[in-house]
Amino acid sequence: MSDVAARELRIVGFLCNWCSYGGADTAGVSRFKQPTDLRIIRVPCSGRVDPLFIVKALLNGADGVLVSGCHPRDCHYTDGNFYARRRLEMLKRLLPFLGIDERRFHYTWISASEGGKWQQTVTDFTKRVHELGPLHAKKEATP
Amino acid sequence: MRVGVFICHCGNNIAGTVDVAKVAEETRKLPGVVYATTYMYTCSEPGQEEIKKAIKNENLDRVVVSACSPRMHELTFRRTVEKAGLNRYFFEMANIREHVSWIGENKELNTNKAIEAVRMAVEKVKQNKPLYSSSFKINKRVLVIGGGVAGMQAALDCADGGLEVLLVEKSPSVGGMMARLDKTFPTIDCSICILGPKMVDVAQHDKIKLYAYSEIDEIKGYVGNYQIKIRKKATYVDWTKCTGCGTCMEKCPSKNSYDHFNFGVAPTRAINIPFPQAIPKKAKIDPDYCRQFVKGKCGVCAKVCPTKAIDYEMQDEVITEEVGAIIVSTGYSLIDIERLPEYGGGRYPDVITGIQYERILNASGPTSGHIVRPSDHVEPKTVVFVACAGSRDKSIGIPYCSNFCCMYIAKQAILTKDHVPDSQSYVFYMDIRSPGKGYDEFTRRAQEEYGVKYIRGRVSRIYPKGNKMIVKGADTLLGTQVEVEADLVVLGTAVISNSDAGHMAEKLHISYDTFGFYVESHPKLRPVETNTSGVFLAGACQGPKDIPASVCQGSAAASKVQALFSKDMLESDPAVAKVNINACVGCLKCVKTCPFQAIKEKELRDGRVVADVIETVCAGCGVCTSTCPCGAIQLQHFTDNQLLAEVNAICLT
Amino acid sequence: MIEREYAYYSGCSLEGTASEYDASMRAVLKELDVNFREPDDWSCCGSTPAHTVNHVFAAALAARNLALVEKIGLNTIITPCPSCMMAFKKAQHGMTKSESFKNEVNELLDEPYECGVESKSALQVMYEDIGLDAVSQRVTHALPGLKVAPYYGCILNRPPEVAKFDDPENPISMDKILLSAGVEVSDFAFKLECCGAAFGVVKREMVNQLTYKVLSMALDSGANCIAVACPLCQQNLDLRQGQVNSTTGSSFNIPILYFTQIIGLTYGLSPKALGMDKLIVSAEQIIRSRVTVEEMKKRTESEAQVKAKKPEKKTVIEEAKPEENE
Amino acid sequence: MADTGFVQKEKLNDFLNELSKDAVVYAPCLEGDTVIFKAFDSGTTLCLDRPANNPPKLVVFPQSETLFSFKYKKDAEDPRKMSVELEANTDFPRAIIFGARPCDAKGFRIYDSVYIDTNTPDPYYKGRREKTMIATLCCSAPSPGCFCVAVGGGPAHREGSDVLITQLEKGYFIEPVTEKGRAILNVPRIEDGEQYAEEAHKRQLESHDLVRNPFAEDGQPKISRALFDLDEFWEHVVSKCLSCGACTYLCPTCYCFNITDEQALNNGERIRSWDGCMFSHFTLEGSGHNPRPTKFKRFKNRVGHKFLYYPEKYNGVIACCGCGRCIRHCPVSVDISEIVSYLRGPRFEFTNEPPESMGTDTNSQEQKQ
Amino acid sequence: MISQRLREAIAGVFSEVDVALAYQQGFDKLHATPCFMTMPEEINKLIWNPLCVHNLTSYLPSLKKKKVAVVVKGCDSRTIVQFMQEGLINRENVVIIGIPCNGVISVNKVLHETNHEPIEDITFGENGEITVKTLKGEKTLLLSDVCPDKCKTCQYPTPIVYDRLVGDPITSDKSPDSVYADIKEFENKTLEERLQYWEQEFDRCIRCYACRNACPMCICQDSCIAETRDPHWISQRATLSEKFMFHMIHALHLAGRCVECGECERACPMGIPVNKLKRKINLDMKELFGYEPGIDPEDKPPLYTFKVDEVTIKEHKI
Repeated sequence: MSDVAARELRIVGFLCNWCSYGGADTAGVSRFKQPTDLRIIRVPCSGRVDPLFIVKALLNGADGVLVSGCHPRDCHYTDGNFYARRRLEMLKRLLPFLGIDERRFHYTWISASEGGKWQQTVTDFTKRVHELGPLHAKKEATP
Repeated sequence: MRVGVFICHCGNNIAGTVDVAKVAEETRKLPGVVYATTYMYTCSEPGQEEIKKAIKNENLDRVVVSACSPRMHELTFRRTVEKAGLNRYFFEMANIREHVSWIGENKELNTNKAIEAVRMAVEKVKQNKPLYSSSFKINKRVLVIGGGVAGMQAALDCADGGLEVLLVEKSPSVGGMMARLDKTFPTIDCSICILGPKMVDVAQHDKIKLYAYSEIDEIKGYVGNYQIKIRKKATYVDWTKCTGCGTCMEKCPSKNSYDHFNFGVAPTRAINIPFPQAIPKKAKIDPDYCRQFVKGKCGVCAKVCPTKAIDYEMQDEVITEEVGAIIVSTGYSLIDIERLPEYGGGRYPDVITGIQYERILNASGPTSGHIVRPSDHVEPKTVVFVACAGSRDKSIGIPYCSNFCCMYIAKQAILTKDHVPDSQSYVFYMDIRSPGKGYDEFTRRAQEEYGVKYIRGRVSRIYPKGNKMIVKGADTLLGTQVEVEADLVVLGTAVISNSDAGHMAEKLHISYDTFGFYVESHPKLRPVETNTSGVFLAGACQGPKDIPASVCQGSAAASKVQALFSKDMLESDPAVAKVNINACVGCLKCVKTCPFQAIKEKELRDGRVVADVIETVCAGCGVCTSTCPCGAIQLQHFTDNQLLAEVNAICLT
Repeated sequence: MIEREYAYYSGCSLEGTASEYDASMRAVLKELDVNFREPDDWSCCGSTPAHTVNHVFAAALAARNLALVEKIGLNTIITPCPSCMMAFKKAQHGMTKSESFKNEVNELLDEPYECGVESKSALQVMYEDIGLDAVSQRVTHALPGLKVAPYYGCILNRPPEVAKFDDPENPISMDKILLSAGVEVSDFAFKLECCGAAFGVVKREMVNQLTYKVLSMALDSGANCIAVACPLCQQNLDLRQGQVNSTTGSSFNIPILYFTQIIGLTYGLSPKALGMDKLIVSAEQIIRSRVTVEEMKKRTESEAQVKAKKPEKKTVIEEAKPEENE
Repeated sequence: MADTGFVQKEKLNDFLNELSKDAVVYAPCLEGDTVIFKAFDSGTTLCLDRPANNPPKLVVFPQSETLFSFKYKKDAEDPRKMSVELEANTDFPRAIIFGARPCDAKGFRIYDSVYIDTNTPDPYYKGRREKTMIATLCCSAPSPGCFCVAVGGGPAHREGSDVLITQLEKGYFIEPVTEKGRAILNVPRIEDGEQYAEEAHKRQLESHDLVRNPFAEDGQPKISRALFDLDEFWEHVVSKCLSCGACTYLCPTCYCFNITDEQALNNGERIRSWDGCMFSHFTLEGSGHNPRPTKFKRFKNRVGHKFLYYPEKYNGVIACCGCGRCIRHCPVSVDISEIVSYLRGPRFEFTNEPPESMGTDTNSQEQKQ
Repeated sequence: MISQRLREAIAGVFSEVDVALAYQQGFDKLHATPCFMTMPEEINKLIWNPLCVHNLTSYLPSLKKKKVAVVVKGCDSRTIVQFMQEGLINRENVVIIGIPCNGVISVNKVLHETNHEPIEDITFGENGEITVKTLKGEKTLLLSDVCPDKCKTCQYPTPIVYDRLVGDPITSDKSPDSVYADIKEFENKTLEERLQYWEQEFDRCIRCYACRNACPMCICQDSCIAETRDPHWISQRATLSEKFMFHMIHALHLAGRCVECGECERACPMGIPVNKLKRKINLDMKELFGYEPGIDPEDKPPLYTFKVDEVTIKEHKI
């Protein structure tokens, strides 16, 4: 990690192509300033997000994971986010059982027009992850 | 692997807050990257040439462009690399504009974020596989849902272009809202006179198959190959026999049926033809009112029908049709007056809606065009129009403008004066919105030539006093309260989406906004397309619009269908799910969760059962991939390994 | 009947100018077997002055009383005065919606309020909890000739997101309650019009105009009495009726009764117990017209017989004229 | 210097702490109700009263180890040029296995033949093995399933051990077996063991006869090739096998491994990790073909390797030390000794019927391979 | 005697099936072991006692094309119901011989009680008392003390689904609230304690996959993504994070499907509480969707379905 990056924490974002990735684009087009910690992975649908990706990220170095999809009923694929909602809620409840603060994982629904909501979500979530601090201070280093 | 990376300055858009040279420098250190450069405008013609040249000179087999959002230019660059001989899926984009340079203020942090974004893209592109589209035949028939003016225009344009059209209309006649209007603004043309010929054209066009009084039960399939189930609702009249003579309607003893066409301005018969110009001009029984259905005996219509067309036992009929594209033109509804209690909420007969007033004004309407008020059938002398009755009102959840009320209120005020020369009209309005051609002049004419009194302010309450309606409101220009004693009050009620708009959207797999209006692909540049390819929008189902705008969209949607059908074959998106039959254990959880029924079970020669994807049906959502426990079904281009490569690029550093 | 127990908050008006509202309210609730207790040491609800100055302070005044209710182990409070009720509902709304607002308010209180009390107007309790059936079961008397304009006033149901009861533009709860007590009501368009509120002191002219409108609309609607649920409305319409007459040249003589007084009359309660003697515009005629339900039945039966005998005479006079307004 | 030593019971922890000073001491420790070999430190609870759930093979043959790490370096001037740097470490710290059982120690001898006594010794194994001293504790009682005496071992067998420890009433009698083992006598806290020698030797013999011997009739197991090569035999005896790796991973003699490369960006490692012949992936070929597609074939290999192939190659030495872990910890109690005992004769004597009559086809009888 | 009646029951259906799954004596007195019977004379080997712990239904999916008779306890029967929900077996190909069960034995608990001495003999009394004979003598234990934890809160002692029932149905006398009491108690620990707990437990894992292979609902088996390179979820490194990840894969793939037979935990040679995570998820599934795996054949596993309006899932605020 470079020196600059030391100020940042690792936040992984999974965004559905149709709504939330567009929402993040909208925020960009509107020049809505945001913290820079988040790294975005584009997926076709929040239903594509296997909860294992989130676990994998959190176990392997991420300090926070954000998943965002289309609003319920608005899924480009009709049902994808309905599946996502159940699976992500299951994970959200499981994380604290494992000893991982569930606040490190957030899932939400943001449409392509909601640039403002995206900005707010990124800002608030980044702030929260910073409040929680790094997750991996004591973890073994995996090359 | 030989990856080439092109980092775009985007003028100053990126280079202003990201050190692009540094990004290129760091990118060169990545294994697999043999070439990394920056360019002022990568999407420009010379920028694309640069990529092609580098592919050739450096023998690149993978390309990453780090620039704007892939939603913007992914397709552009895919074509570029394809022209240079690479498979278009050997390409990835790193979004360092919308997601980096435009949202972060610190150049150092932005640069670092951009470097990582490129690293993720490089790691992903190394996992990419070449994917090949397969082509499939298109069924060149088009389904138009909704026979209002937009749908008819679309149907006629498609049919004139030689396409076979199925027009499905849920009410007994085509024509929609426009057929109910008396005159149209700003020309005061007779609405049915200009629409009638179109309706006749629809009926007579040999390429148009009209399903009136029918609804869509189910839509399956994908662009080019849809299977549609159409429910022909029971009319209890055999339309092949019915001549539209109207004898049944004359003799029907049930005289208090609700008249849907006239919005209940006056009752109609239980068996009726909705209006004289109806297409098809056929009778239909309303079983909620028909004595044969309610009381079990009557049979008058059956007795009087000269062609013996009455069939009380008729059942709904479901027909399956196949089409290649769908135009949705399902129109709009109006807010129920009960949601406006301050205006009486429907308790006062002399407070009516604009569309009801249209029917009163209309020569073929229940009052034969004589303006009388519903309570006592007396000609009103003072008529008050209330604009924005529900529109632009957050408190009832309708923050938007209904688009055409200002104009039709002006028109109705003018017509009122025409019909009742000694009348006086008042219009309570918030703003006059008349941005069309000749529109503003029209509203001025209402005020200046017809003496309509425009009062800028909202109405707080309407209540009866004696045989008058008192309209109480504010005049914000004078800063006072005003009370007008009216004989008749006309509400410019808000335009809302149809109550079943959501269900229809779900059948079509298209999205709709909070208000139930369908969402177009792009508000500026793709106004009639939806995000579901093969489904197009026309008319007010996409948002309130007036007749010319609806007609424009109808034609536009038709031209989109023509363009789509100009080819005989369509290319499928190869980014669909694929099953590794060696890994598949045949649990078929993917079959259960696929939103598109695109996965079937298949028995292999050795008797093993595995999942099998119907490539053309698969829409590429990836629900199956996250469902499959053994990673056997992988959404191409978004495989587990591709996403893991990105996760690892972020985490394992 | 309902088993639950309510808290009862009379508030300052009901201890003073509106003591007949308090008396009739308690009497009617007793008839309806409603158990209620008053918290000790209740204080000002905050009313109008407080929230014009400071929302936290206003909520704290309300919350203090609500906390007292919480302390005596109750979760619903009957607040006859709409002003008090709104003060409570607003505090409740603000404190449940925002944790930080709640903390700010509780900072000012000795005993924190945990937001466990719902305030209801007497109308709401009768309409939602007791039920119209129960209201009508107790009726022993009829009030022939009485036609009431139900007057709700401005704040009983508004703003809707705070009040969460009845329609903000066309409320019907009082109509329904009076109807179920066998009382005829008129279709009154000014159910919600402003009575002039507290401006009676500083802008007497304006208030006279407003009350004039309300009174005349009541007459127009065919009513000969107005039912109210707010001490301030009652005051403006009743106390100022003479003033209106003298400034506008009108001659109103419309009794302004609390709806509980009317219900009390139908329950056969004594006019004294209902504080009828406290009204400025006399309700004597209404009281005198009162008959038992049995008596009323006989009357209608005999009328029907008369009608049956001489049908030709009675046919047109369907719209029974309202009682004289003296 | 004395030839034997003795450590008082209450001084054992101190003794181990002394040992830990210049070597990593692996000892059976209690975690919950499980005894596992792990690095001993003050926080661990020693447990010597029963064999550990896992054998100490991980000390010399870790579950996974980095063979070497590699690093890609790009030319600063020309991104097309890339070099790779390799780095391997075969310098291992000194280790002591304390409290191995005689069967465990014998297991290392099986390894040694494969990894050391060949033309191309394995530097990782050899490096660790040479740095490791094995101090074995004699068994005072058998554990469920064990049968060391049937495969040439015993509760006080010395083969493979550097030191033999016998638990007595008051403490531990310590006997060096090899030259390497003599060093233990120099460790502080150890006293002269001579006075305990007699008692210890007596004790060592006591439990020998308590150990079951499934092959008792003629001692050493013999395998009938005829039956061994009969598919139906395997289908019958191992239908219940779940095909998991508990038996191989807990086996002190199973030495199979897998090699994988793991790379993230410029850095990577070549990793050697345990593998087991009970897994289908073990023999899965790149083409997708699997020569041992069923659990029956895989089980046959496991038995064959231990009792046939290995002995054929290494002077008749059976690659099973009889520790019984594969039986004890098998989720469905598959008993390898029972199966081997069936294999003695040319016919399957388990039932009265000849095995041919079972007549089931391979694919369908198959489950959970 | 139940054993005898069981033998008769199996003999009664033997001609209809290709194979019958039951229990026989294992390598010592303390162990029973599954037996696959294809010949009538094998029926005599069959035993029934509290040592018959194994969930024999685990074998069913792999025998999908055969007619199978299988002996099931109450807990095992839930597996069959779950198989039916997920379409993993042909119900008509399975003859279910149900046995109402008062609880089985945890071999580990018995060994713990007897200091891991080899067991010479074990006998079972009428009222749940167990007499264990070792070299060092005899000891009497109570079934309730040495049963697996699942038996202590068992809600379904009588099989939910069966074709023949051997023995009289038993109703559970255990409080339904007790089922997840341990999970709720664990949740009282601090986050740090929980993380530490799992790190210590998972660190022992040797990735032998006994838990996975013993699990009746782990349908992937040889296709398990813990061993594949495509997809490459985890490496073969024996690091804590990889072991942790393996157990997460296991738990999440069982999410809302685990029938809590406890085979994973019983199979683990390293004593890792493998079932705990799955039971935690089950508790959540019950709270969120009112779903309990393996109870109703018509139900759908909650993560393979959805409701458009999920009243129980509240939107999360940051």
